[in-house]
Amino acid sequence: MADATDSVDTNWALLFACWLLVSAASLGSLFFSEVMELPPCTLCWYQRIFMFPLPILLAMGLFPFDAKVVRFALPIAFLGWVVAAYHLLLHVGVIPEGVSPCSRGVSCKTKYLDIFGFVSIPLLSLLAFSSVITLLLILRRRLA
Amino acid sequence: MADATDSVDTNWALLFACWLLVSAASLGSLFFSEVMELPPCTLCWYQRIFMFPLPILLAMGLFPFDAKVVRFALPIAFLGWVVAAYHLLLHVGVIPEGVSPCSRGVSCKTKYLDIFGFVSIPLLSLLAFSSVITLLLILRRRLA
Amino acid sequence: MKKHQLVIFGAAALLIMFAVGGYFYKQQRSKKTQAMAKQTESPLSRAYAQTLGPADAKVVIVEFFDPGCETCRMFAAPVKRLLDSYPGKVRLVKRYAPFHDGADKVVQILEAARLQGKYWETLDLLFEGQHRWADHHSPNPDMVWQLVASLGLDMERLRRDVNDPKILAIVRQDITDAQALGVHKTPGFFVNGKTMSSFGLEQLQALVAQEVEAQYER
Amino acid sequence: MKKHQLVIFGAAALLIMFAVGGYFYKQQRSKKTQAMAKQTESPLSRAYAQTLGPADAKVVIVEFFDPGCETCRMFAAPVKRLLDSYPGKVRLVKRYAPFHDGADKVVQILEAARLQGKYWETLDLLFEGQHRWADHHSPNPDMVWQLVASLGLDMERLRRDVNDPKILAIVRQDITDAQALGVHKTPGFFVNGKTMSSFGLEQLQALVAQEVEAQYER
Repeated sequence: MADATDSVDTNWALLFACWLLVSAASLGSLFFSEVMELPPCTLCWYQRIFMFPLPILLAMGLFPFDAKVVRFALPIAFLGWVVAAYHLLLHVGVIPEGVSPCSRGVSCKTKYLDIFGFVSIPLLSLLAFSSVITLLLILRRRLA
Repeated sequence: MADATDSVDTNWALLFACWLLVSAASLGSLFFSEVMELPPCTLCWYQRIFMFPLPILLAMGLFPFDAKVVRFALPIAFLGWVVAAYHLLLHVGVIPEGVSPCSRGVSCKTKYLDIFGFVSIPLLSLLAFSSVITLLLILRRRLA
Repeated sequence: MKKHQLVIFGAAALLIMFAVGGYFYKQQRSKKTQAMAKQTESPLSRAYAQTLGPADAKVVIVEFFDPGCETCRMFAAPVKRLLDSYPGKVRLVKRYAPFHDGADKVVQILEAARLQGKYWETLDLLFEGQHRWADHHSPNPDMVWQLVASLGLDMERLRRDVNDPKILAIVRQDITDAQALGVHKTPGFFVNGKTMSSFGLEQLQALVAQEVEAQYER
Repeated sequence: MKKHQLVIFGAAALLIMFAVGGYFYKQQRSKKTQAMAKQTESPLSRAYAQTLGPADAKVVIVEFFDPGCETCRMFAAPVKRLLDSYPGKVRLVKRYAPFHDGADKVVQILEAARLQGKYWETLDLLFEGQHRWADHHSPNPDMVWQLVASLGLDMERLRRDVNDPKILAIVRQDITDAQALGVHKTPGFFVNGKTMSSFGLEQLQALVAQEVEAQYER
């Protein structure tokens, strides 16, 4: 190709993979709430807070390719990972139930999805955040 | 000051003002939900999705100062503005009620706050998003 | 492949997966409810429910509604007109999904009024005065009592009947059925067990027209 | 001033404003509830409520609870022990905030059992079997009937009493009062109208100890 800036190199491909991942995770979350009509609990919303801005952020870093986006996206993804990990621990019962009062609305312990007996929504969320953080860290090391 | 990178110039001050604004808006939102215990409606959550990541994002742009952050923050703030504007129109009744089905949980038309008869939560949100967009646009022009 | 093509292709692939997944999910759910609509007793068909229109109509609209829901109020008149436009062919079944706080008590009053043969008058009145008793902040079933007093009902009997175990059982069964059918919003419509692709009066009219054609004109 | 000092100062200022604002807001609310606690009839004090402990106790714990709430179950025994540790000085008032779906029906059963003098036995049993009837997905009041059958209650009378207008009025009033008092989570405690700074058993114990000291030892 004559135009070097429009040909795909490995770094761009990594960031693109990252973008695909967070876009898929965001759409998956919307699928649960809008198509399957499962009401999101408060912890789900906090995970959405740290997931939904990522497709926009990473898209901005793809055109033109800008390595700076990794630095801006990492802390957001990391906070999402923390919330997802907490949610999963609460879900499987590692964090003892009942330390917090019961409130109206959707309980964060409600198990909506259950594939093969262990795949739950918080687990999917934690996997998504872990993957995006891994990809971003690989990218950061390559660019350093 | 001997260390030039640690002295405050106008651009940095503008970005800092921006950061203060989004941090105050985020804490204000948390005050409504955690201290006053007003349950957030779905549209409130979507506004939080586009507000809560901004303090983190802008803080990353303050140390070291990085003009790139403006480009990354603007689309997120803009989407938040759109949601806030929609919420306000719904709230004051410009968008006719009843076009959407009633659902369980908090109605987005519920008026919790009412200062001087017109200051509502969606209005505060729209003001916050408008101000941050204005500041970011000023900063972008100065840096162009 | 160029960068922007890759991104457009990726976004399109994700959106198509979302749409196709959603289509199949709703398709699957619709199959279940269509099967239910053919049974005489199922979450979708309960013998106890109030109906409007001839029993032999081949098109049955099941409506899950909440007397405190504004959108339900707005759908009441157009749905009745819809029945009139296909005389003898469409039947309406009223079911309850009282999601608003206190709405279940209002449903009990409505069912008690039904025992005195004033279901539709009471429902019309409830919708008419909805803005007064069904404020989202503080639903007020007591105000409903003042409202229905004007209907010429035997109020003493009404007050006794609202807590009739049969009426409580109806409300409980309807709520359970709504949950089983995935009705999370009101009004929730099923036309011969089929649901609308998206929510709206026009979509409902189109679905009814389609079902009338399928049942009567082929 | 250097950049990082400015940011630290800004963050600190915002957080202090948040904390001070929160403090004054809660302070304001606490003043209102403390005034209510001194009245004989207010959202905080209702003559109809079930109590435990002597009527002349100067420290009154008002607990808003939901029989379907796990945390309420976990607080039941420790709160009773708390009463025992200050004999004659503390009284417990049980109020309802049935936020879980179907929990209001369970409250009605509990109040009906109270008419037969078996309030505490029924409550203990309800908490014991909570995991069976109060699943978040599908709360099952019918299973509660099977559960309470073992208590030796007059079941026929119980079935009649659950729909007693007086019981319905109690449940309605408690829900209204909980809303007025800003109880959005259960259990919600007020000790002589004062609330805990943060939620927890230790905080409750500390608050009770403080009130006992204030009322009896000065």
